[in-house]
Amino acid sequence: MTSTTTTPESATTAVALSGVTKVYGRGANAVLALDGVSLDVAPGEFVCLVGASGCGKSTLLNLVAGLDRVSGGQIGLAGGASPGLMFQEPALFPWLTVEANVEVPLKLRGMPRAERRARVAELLRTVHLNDFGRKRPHELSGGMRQRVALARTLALDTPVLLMDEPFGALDAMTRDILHDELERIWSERKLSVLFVTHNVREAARLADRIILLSSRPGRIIYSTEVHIPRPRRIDSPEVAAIAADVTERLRTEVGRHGQ
Amino acid sequence: MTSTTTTPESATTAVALSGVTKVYGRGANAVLALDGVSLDVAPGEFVCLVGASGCGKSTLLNLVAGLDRVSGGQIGLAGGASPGLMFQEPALFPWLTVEANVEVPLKLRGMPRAERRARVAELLRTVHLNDFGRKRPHELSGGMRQRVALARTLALDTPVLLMDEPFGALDAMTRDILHDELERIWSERKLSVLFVTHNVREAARLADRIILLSSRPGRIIYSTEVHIPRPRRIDSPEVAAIAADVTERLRTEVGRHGQ
Amino acid sequence: MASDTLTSTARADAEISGLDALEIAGRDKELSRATRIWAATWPKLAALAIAILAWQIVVWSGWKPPYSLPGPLTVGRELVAQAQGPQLWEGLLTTLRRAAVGYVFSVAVGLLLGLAVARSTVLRAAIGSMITALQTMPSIAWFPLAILLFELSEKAIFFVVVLGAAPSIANGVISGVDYVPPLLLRAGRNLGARGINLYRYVIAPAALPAIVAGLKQGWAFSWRSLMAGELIVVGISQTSLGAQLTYSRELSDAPWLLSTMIVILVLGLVVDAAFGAADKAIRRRWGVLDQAGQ
Amino acid sequence: MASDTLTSTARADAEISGLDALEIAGRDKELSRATRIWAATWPKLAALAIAILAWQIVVWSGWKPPYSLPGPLTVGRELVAQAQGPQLWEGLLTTLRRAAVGYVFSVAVGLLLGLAVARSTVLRAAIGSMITALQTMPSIAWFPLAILLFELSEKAIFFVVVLGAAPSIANGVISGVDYVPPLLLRAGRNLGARGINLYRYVIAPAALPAIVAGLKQGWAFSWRSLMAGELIVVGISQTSLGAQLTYSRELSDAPWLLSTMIVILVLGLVVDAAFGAADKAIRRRWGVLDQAGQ
Amino acid sequence: ACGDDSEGAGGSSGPVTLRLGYFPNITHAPAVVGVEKGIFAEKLGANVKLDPKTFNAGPAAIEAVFSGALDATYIGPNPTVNAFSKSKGEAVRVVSGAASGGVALVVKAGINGPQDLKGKKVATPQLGNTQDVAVRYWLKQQGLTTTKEGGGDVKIVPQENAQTVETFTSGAIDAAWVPEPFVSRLLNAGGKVLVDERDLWPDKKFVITNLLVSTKFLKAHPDVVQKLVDGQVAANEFVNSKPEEAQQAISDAIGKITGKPLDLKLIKQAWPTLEFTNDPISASLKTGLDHAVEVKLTEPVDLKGLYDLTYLNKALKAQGKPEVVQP
Ligand SMILES: Nc1ncnc2c1ncn2[C@@H]1O[C@H](COP(=O)(O)OP(=O)(O)OP(=O)(O)O)[C@@H](O)[C@H]1O
Ligand SMILES: Nc1ncnc2c1ncn2[C@@H]1O[C@H](COP(=O)(O)OP(=O)(O)OP(=O)(O)O)[C@@H](O)[C@H]1O
Ligand SMILES: [Mg+2]
Ligand SMILES: [Mg+2]
Repeated sequence: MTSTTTTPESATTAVALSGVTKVYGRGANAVLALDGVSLDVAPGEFVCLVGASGCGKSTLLNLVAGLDRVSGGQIGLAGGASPGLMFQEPALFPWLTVEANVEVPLKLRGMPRAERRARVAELLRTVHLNDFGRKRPHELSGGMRQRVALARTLALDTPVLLMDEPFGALDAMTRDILHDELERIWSERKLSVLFVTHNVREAARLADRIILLSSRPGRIIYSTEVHIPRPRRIDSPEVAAIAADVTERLRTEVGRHGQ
Repeated sequence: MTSTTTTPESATTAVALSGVTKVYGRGANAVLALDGVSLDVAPGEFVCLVGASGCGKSTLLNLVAGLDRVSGGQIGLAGGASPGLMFQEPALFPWLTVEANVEVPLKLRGMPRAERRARVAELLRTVHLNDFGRKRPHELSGGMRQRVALARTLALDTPVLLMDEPFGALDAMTRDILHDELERIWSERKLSVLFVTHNVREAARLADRIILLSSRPGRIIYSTEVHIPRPRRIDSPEVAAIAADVTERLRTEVGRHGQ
Repeated sequence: MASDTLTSTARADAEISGLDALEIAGRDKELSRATRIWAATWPKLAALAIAILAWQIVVWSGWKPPYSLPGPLTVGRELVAQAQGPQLWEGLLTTLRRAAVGYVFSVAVGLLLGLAVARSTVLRAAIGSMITALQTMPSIAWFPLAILLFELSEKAIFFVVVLGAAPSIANGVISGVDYVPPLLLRAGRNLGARGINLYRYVIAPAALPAIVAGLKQGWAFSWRSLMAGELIVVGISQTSLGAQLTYSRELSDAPWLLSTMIVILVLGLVVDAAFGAADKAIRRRWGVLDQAGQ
Repeated sequence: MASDTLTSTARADAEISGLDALEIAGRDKELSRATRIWAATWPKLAALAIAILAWQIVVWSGWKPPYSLPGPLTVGRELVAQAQGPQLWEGLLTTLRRAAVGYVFSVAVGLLLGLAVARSTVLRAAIGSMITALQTMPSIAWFPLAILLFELSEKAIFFVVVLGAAPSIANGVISGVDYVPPLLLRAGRNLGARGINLYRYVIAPAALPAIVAGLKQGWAFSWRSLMAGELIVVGISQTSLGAQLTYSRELSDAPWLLSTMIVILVLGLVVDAAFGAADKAIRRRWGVLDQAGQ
Repeated sequence: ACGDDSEGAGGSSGPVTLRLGYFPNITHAPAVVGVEKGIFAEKLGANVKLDPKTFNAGPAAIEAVFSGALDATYIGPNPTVNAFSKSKGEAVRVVSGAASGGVALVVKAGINGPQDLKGKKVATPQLGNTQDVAVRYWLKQQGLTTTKEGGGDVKIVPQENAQTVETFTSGAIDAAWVPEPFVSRLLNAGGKVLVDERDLWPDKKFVITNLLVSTKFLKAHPDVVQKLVDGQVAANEFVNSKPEEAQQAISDAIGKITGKPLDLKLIKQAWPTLEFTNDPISASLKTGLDHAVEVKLTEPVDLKGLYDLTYLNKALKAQGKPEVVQP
């Protein structure tokens, strides 16, 4: 029950977590989802979070996004703006068309109509859904919904982006293309990204730094910087090497838990 | 608007699709999701379906499961029992605990209480969620929900299993473990499996046969048998070779569509 | 094995009835417009025919004397006679005007009250349970207060109508807001919707089905309250449906009473059609109506 | 930048009010039981105090003569006097018994009707819209029919109550069934739930929130119909709350009327508490109540 | 246990149930007293079971008679005429009177004559009912116009009696032409009597309550009807000879039904304005109807056959009392 959001230590930190703890439930049923997680994301840094299923990655993103209260520790955000979060589920509004879904954050920012239209069209082009603007979420396939959610999150235009398995439902090709798009946007807009993924190669492909979370309680057990020069290719040997390293660590960790 | 379910040509076919076509919507908005798909799954065969996002894989599974009507063509199922389908979304019942969710198909089969309990416990152990039986779906992480859905589908005990990206939200380690479990159950129970995935390596790891679907309209463009002896390992060079081949074909296909 | 399969197919087809049929309603789409209209109309006509026939048979059986239970023909003639005179139409007009005004007030009050209670924990604890309690208070209990406050004006009627209908609408709103999926709330907040915007962009549309259900119940409450409330000021200068309903009863004029009831039922059907259309539009948007795809 | 952040934090905290506060209600869990009870109670007490005070002030102002608008003290004394005699309790008992029986009937009829209409396309087309129309029919219109069918027995009262409440409950069921998420329906069917089992395992629980909302509205309708219906025949030596309400009004006994209204309101509060508890249990199960964790 | 399932016009064999309706109201004093004091039960004898039902207003009682749920009821002149005319003279017969008088025009202070009513609002219990007709006819005689819609020199505002007290005290109406006990109640609320309706009638008599039986029951069980009328005569005897006891009985009966005894003071106050007579005063009913036709509130109604006073006259004769004229 300590305070939540404070100023990060310095202007060189976009997101600062110090000793963040999160407990769900009470008493005998309490689940310690996160235990003393400290982590700084520098402005413009791309951080990937990897960890076993149920280790607290989504919880962490929710806390940073301010959608949940920490049970202990502090989270600091630079610049005032709250970060944009792409949820693990698409979380689209079923009563709106694809276009309208993507338009919501723009409307909420008070962007004029004409500009909004252009931006929506551009975003839908980015996720390769330009033909589907008039459809409703229930008329889309799983991967299409995920891409709409991506477009909607990108429409937020926040300096900090939190992404929870954004490409989990996509085939390898589409994913590759979106990796390129995301990397382009990230470098153009100088975003700070906190990116959850199960695909270790994807992490190696995108990240400046990969962070490994342990399971119940979630703790940072490993952190490595990725120094492969960009542009990278997901099937390059350097990426594979990093991926192999992280996979090995992950295997040890999961093995330790007897899974 | 032709007939739907008929007898497969011979007893050596568990699932038989012939010229299956599916159109969503009407008039100008009509989407041709599947166009003349013919496919036989032999009893005990493990078939993996791969294809770009939105190419009609989920549609196909829904048709085989009898949850939608075909617009043309025929689907035949051997043995009378309708196949078990694991949906792309977890589709858990939010009002039931994890245990109760898994118990539903057993109850519907009229299994006695004691036996049911034992079976539920066993299934939850299979998906490594034995400690979470009393939780409700909203208290689980995304990957955990997916595993509950898997357990629930396995509880169905049908000879034909349809799985729509069952491991999409799982980390590599948990996924590996579940690959082993699934393979064990498949060979023990002599299941016929139609398995949708985006992970080509996963397909090569599991499949007897990999089938590639093109996008809009969905058509079978490539089919290859995987002759690697089991048990296989996902990081084995043979699996990687098959995966590379399929990826290449997929890339051509997706490229052809300008994505 | 072949026969096995065939059996299963037959079973599956037999099972595709009722709700299941609804679910695969996609194939209806191919049917022509005329066919669909006919499909929606014949059951209504059949129901009407059956109802009238049953009624006529009971009358023919001589179970009750005709002055107690007049036949469809008598009532029909009465209805025609009524329809030719000005009284029915004047009354109808007055009542409809009052219903419209009263309902609009009720909706405004109900929506605001519902939102306020749903939004504020303190308000909910304070007056939340009062809403249902108010709903159960019969209209006549409010008459003295209405007269005290508004004397014999139409305002007194509206007062009774609003007290009758607003709680029901508020309850719809509260129940709708309570069941907004948390994930959508979070999504909305993360997209920058706060305060009123969260309501506008997320909560209101997500709660819409329940709100429409509440509005429908509220209409029934407001109409019933109106029928009672119209007796507060009878004939000050005009007749009304509520007065006609009571008078026909007081005059023991069964054909008149029944024809007035028919008028009320017809109005109810018209209003239901409006609500039905709204509901259908929402369901189509949400993808729960046409459950064929997905 | 530091100040920027602080500003944002302050804003965020200010915004965490109302529904947002509800959403992060998780922290309430750490509060003690006593604190939570107090938090739920004080707003009610405050609301009550404010209401009584306002009432007393209006009375003191001399706006209306005391026989027209008695003060809280007079009404309180009346209530105490009533509570000491047997009549109030006898009437209450009679009415509650009738309410219970009538409501149970209404629920049975309403659920069956709702399910039938929701399930069958033909039935829906035939009588679906009739349900709302029936709902709008005032109770008094049914009195002649009730007497015709059941003479002057309690059955006539139940008839009026059921006709008042069942449509509302049926509407709740229909609206609930209509909005069952298609994905869950499909999941249920794939798991082997057909026909009645699909209702038992999927549709009924999924529609539960809407059904409970309908049951709540139905209670209000049944109670109001009962208050009116109890006048069809007033037992020769048996009093009822409905009779007391009407007679207190006919006798222009304002303190009595008000004390009867208070009794009705208190009953309404009790019933609402029951519904509230049911609703809260459902919301907790569904994970929409404790929206802290998602 | 219905009276109508045993056929035969002669006498009744076997036990018969008589379902008798009345209002717990001062104008129904003979009925209340007759039931409360066991007078009906005594006269009906062991072979007839009395099943009393109370009503709050006329329509339900008539509906019950029409549907065969009630065999006889005490009721006002208005529902009587309605029941007779709507059933084309089939359903009901008046077999006795019960009460007369008890109606007055109560006005606010400051209104001292008919002319003062100009532009004022006058309440009546129901459009076209006895009191409504009376006030319109009276105003017409005073040279004041009224309309059905509430226009004219004097605005007639039909409303429930219960509401009249509310509207009178709140000042929404200026006068009311109502029956007891509302007259007394309005007087207690600061009104005064401008017209006592008795003064407008010959012999100061006009019907306010009479006893109605269903024709079917009358045909099936004339002997029971005779006993009922005997009871009515005896009840009136009791009411007139022991007013104190009758008043107490009414107060208690109302208390049992409504949960609160009626204020004895109010009953005593209203008592002198009423006369409990067995004469149904058929002439007043007829005249009232003529007036209604004259003020264009109803079409003429043929009342021939409404009264069947043979039973009453038999009862009166047996007691040595003067008989009433059969109209
Ligand atoms: N209910 C529906 N109404 C209209 N169109 C639909 C509907 N469901 C699916 N479609 C369309 O059918 C096509 C195939 O969808 P489907 O869900 O089968 O794709 P998929 O192969 O499963 O894709 P993914 O890998 O993204 O899940 C898509 O273009 C989609 O837009
Ligand atoms: N609302 C909640 N109530 C109770 N426990 C919860 C809640 N949400 C999450 N948890 C628990 O917290 C832990 C971490 O969950 P979280 O969703 O953060 O996992 P994750 O790392 O995102 O997993 P995945 O990769 O499967 O999505 C899990 O053990 C889960 O059961
Ligand atoms: Mg997660
Ligand atoms: Mg899919």
